[in-house]
Amino acid sequence: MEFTLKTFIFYGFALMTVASALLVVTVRNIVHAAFSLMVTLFGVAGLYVFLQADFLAATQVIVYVGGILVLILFGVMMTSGRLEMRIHIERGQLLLGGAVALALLMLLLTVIANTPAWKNRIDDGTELQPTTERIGELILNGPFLLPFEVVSVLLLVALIGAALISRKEVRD
Amino acid sequence: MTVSLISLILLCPLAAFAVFGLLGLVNRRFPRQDYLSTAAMLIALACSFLLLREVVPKPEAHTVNWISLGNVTFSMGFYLDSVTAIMLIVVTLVSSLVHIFSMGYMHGDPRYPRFFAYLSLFSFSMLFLVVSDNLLGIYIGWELVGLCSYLLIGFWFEKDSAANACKKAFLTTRVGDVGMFIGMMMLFAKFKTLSLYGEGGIFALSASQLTTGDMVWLSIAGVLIFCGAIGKSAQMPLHTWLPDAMEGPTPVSALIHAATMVAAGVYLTARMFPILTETSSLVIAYVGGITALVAATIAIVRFDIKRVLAYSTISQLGYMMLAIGAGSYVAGLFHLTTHAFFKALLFLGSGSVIHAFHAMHAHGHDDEHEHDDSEAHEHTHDQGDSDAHGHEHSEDADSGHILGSEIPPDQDMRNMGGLRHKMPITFITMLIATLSISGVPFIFSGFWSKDAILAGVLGRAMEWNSVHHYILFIMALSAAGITAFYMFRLIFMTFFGEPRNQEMHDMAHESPLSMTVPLLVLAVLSLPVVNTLWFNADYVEPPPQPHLHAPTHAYIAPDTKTGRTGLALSLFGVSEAVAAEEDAGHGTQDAHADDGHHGHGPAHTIAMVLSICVAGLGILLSWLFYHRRTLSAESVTTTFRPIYNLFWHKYYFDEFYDGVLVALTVWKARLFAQFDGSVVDGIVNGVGVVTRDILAAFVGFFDNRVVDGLVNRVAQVTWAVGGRIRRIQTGAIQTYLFVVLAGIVLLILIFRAL
Amino acid sequence: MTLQHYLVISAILFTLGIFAVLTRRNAISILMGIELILNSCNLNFAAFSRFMTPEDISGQIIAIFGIVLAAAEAAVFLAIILAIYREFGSIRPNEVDTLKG
Amino acid sequence: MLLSLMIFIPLLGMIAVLLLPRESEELIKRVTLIFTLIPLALAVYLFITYDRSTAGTQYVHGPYHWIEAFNIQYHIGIDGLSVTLLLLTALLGPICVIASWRNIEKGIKAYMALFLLLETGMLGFFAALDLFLFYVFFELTLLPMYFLIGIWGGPRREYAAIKFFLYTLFGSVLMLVAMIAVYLNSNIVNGVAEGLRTFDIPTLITLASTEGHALANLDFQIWVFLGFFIGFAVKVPIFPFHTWLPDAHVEAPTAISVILAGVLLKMGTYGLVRVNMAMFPLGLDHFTNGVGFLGNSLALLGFINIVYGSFCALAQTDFKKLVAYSSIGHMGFVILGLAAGNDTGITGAILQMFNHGVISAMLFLLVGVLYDRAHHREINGFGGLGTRMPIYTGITTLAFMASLGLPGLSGFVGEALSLLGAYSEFKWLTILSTIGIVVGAAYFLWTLQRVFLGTLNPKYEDLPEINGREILTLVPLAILTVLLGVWPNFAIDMFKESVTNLVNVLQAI
Repeated sequence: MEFTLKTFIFYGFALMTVASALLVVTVRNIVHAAFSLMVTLFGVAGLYVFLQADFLAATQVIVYVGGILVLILFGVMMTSGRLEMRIHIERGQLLLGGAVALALLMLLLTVIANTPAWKNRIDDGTELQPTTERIGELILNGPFLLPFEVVSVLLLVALIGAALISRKEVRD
Repeated sequence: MTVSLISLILLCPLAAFAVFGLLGLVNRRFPRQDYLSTAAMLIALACSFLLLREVVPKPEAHTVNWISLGNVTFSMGFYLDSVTAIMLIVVTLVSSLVHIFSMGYMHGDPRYPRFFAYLSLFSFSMLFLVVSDNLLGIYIGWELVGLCSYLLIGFWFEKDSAANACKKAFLTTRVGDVGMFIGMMMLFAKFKTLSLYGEGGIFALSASQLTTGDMVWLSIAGVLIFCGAIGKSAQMPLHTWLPDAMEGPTPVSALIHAATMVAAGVYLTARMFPILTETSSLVIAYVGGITALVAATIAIVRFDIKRVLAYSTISQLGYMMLAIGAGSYVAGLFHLTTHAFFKALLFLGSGSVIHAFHAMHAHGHDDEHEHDDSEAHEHTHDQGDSDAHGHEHSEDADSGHILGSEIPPDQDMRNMGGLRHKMPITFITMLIATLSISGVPFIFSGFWSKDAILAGVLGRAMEWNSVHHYILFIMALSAAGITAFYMFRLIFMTFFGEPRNQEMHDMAHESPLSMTVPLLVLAVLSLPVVNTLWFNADYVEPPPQPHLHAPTHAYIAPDTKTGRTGLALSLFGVSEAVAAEEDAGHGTQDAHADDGHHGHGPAHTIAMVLSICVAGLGILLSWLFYHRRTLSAESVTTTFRPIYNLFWHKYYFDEFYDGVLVALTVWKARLFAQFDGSVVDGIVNGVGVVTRDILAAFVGFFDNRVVDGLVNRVAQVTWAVGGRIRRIQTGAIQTYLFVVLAGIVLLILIFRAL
Repeated sequence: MTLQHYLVISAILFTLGIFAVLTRRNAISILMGIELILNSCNLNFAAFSRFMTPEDISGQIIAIFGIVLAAAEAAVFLAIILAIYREFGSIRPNEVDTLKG
Repeated sequence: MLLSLMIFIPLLGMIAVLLLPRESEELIKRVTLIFTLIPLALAVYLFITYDRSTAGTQYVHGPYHWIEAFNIQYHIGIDGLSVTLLLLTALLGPICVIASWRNIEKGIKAYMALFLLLETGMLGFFAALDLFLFYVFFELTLLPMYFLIGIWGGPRREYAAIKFFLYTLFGSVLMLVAMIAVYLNSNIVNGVAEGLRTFDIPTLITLASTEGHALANLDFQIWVFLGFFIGFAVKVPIFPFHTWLPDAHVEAPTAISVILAGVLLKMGTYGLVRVNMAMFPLGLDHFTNGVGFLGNSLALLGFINIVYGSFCALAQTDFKKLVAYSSIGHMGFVILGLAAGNDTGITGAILQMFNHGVISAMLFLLVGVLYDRAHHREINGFGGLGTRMPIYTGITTLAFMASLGLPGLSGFVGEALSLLGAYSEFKWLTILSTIGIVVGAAYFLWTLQRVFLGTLNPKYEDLPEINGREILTLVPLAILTVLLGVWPNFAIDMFKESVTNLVNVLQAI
């Protein structure tokens, strides 16, 4: 494999993603964790660009970073008192969880490595093509119209539900 | 023309009732319901007279399909012959008079409009019954008059006695009706129709299809249909409701329980005349005869003026049944007609008397001058009768008291006496009716009709040489004598002698015009000449009886002719001439007659002489007992104490029914209900419980029978294991998730390894 | 860059997410773990789309749906967290054990 | 199409009601009323335009494939019997809504929604021409009924609701088994399977009388007959499956009692006619004209129902329970008439079904009126109400008289025809059944006396008279009662041809 600038940047993004994800699960300060998550999300967005998915990348940044992360930060601020800012982890749980996670990782890696169809599969080398138009076509005028509408309703319902649940006074 | 006349006759009263019913839904009243109903009745009366001239003597029928099924059709229709026309006259006439009478009698009652509405409904039902040409139609009218009777007996339903009486009346007659319905089912199963007349009617079919082998069946069917008449016409043993029915307002008693509805049974039996066999005829005759005698004996000892009349009605209805059972069709119907008028007159007369006493009560207790009848009734009811009692038979009256047959003081003859000066019109008219019912000869209609029946029965007895009919004749004759006795007892106790209750006597007064006019009209109607206007011997022809076979040695005489000659007598008033004429008529008509018929002419004469004798005897005895008082009722009573008790307790019918039949039914109902609640439902619930607890039950079984300790051990183990396993349920989601994931990893590993 | 590169990154993200979900004692941290898992899935979709069916971009659309779902999920999750916080005064999952047997 | 519209409009109404806010109770009631009035209008239209001269099904919609794998179809249509009962159902719908206007205090929204669902189930049941669809609608009525009794009922509502539910479920499980047996055998001719299996009722009826077809086998018919019979017998209810009825009636709210007596019971007898009699004439024959003890068993059950129900009613002191037991008695006449198998008997039975629906609905409404005022139903606790509530007394008397079979009112015609028809077949049982007529009169008159006659109980001196809304619910029924009593051909015309058809099938055996 040629080690070009592109490859370098790819590895950079990959490293950024994985490392920040690791931070997300390890740092004790929840606010720090949230910011690490932001970095992870940016990393994934970068990887999307490498996958020729410009629209997806943009969505990732806008929705995740702009929406979900802010939501999480709000959640942190509303629930945690000053003392709750730190995350406590019990040792036993840590070990058990780590073991399972590790086992899972090994399993996944084995699968990835051993599936013949996936082995050394490379892309077709096309340059970045704008996908927005095609996606728009598919979603609004194609086979994905119904799922799209369903998902819209779902989102709406979820938001209404969320608003309902989090209201202060609960009716009997 | 005929159809529209009949429709008018039926629809007028119905409309009068409908106005009441529909306005009642919105809690309104027609301002003058009484005028409306009376006018409707008068129109019907006029139409009936028109119809009499229209139809008679040619019978006419008009039918429409009422229910049409695949193979069967139930039709509804009119059948008009002379009998129908006469019945229409009788019903509309009496009904109109009672309407008018009620305007005075019921005045001031809080439910005054309703009373007239009910009367209208009754008139409609009764007329419907009369004109129907098929059994189903008759049954419909039959039940509807029963309903009206129920409503009217219970008109003053605040009184418990009235509430009881109306229920009793409906239920008792319904028992008979069920018999009638079974009879209808039998006929229907055989002939597939319930129409009576015409080609496909029951009469034509029974005449053409039935053989001698069917006679038992036909007799049973006939008797079952007659059961309906037993109920409606208060024959033995279903007569007990009629005396109680006197709880209703007196005009109702006059209209329904004397003149029309109770006579419907006789009418039905007469209608069924063509399918009667000799057995069913005999049953009918015996029921009638026994009823006539028994009811008459009970009437002797009553003190309630209305009850006397009620038992008298039962007795007279028995007479009519006897006539029809003995084949004297025309005589029976003639007696029905005459009885309707004079008995209505008697009841209205007694109503007039009661009204006079009533008013006294209203005055006596409040200062109001309005006569509030229901209020008066409550007063009388509350007051009871013990204080107001006369001196006679007080201990027996007390036993009556215990039995619950309290006599309202305004109806108790022991409070009356000497009223003839106070109420002259009432007295005169009632006297006419009494003379009529007692069979005082020649100028009163009752004599002719009763005489016709007696002659008819005796005639048949002589012709058939039948012991049964001789017995029946003696029964009828004794009943006639007793009737004369107790009717004059009533007159003497009420109108003659000294006032027994001075306070009440002082208050009594003659009734208003609206009440006396109907009395006068009815008095005129109790004269035989008037009756011949519609009851004309020329067109009342008995129908043939194809299934009635005389004993082989006897000759079948159309002894129903006797009835006709009786009428002829009434018309001309010359008995010998007509007797001769009748004899001659027989000679020409039945040229082949054998010696049996020679007894017929004599039968008539004998019957007439005997009937005059017994009537005279009855009146004489009555006079001696209750007016001259040369004979003492008390001493006779003491001498014949057991018989007196039997009469006083009405042969213990009520006690038997209440104590045995009603109690048995209620007991059975309780039993069934308990069975339903405990056994049937118990089984159901049991199954439910068993199914639910099947494991527990199984364990229990194991526990008891197998090894107690082992089971306990099992339980302990289960408990312990449960306690352990319970801990797995930490409630922490993460633990669950952990287990799930670990499980997934393990599973994948295992299956990959394989 | 082969498909396996992306898959490995995705697998790591997934495992880290699982780890967070299993071990963290704070509901919001768990939410973050879940977000990681969802991201790894989306990444997988995009990668497979690119490598297995280059002409078709359905995988990307599914990934977009995934993002929407994640957003919805996050909203509901946080709402629930707020409700629980009000009810129990804590958002530590091991203190919320009403289901405990 | 019209028929489908009629069936599913209440369902639409249910959705509409569910979308309305729970606070706007008046609006909910009005919407429900409208959505029950539309089916009524359609039912009246169907009733008028129905072609009375043929026996065939009309207004057929379908068949459309529904569950293709099992050849289950959406197939509906009506014959004379169905259209009569549809009219009854559609009529009772708005009446019950009006009757519930003030009495339902909690959860009016859920109540009305469930009621509309129930109406869809009932209407669909009477129109279904596919056995599976038939079953689905049958079960569809069960669930709302369970909740309607269990939530809005009296003090022992849970017990009654569960009892009702389990009982009916027990019956319908047997019915399901029988149904599946029919389905599995529906393509077997002379022991060889050919063609598709089917649930289609008209097809099955034809097959069941085809020589050599598995469905035409006597033993098979007997067993399947029994399966269906028990299913329907629970619903009718026929002794000894009747004990759910008094409990359910006593606990259910007024309107639900009305539906229960007016329509649900008819579902049982309708099923008997539609499935047991039309589809398994051989099986029926075995239980009506057969030999030995079982030979008359259907008529015997009818007789037991009549006499047993009447006597039980006589012993009741709870007004509503009395009416419930009287229902058992009156349904006995239906069974007796059906068992007769001739046109008089069957016509009488069907007429009695309709009449009983109308009359018992009136009776339960009347009991409800009294209960709303006095808050108890103990017959002996009243007395003399006739002076206080004359209109109420009048209407009650009318209903009682109709129920005890007074001629001129509808109850008589059905009873009389049933008995007349039955007498030709079962002499003694019919004669004994007439005991029911007397006892029927006895308990109604006794009740009338205890509640309305006599002196007024001072406790009820201020009892308000029946109000306009209540009269509104009763008047249509009263009119029908009188109309059918005077002119029964009005209804008989509708199903005359269907009955003739059925009788021909039965007598061909």
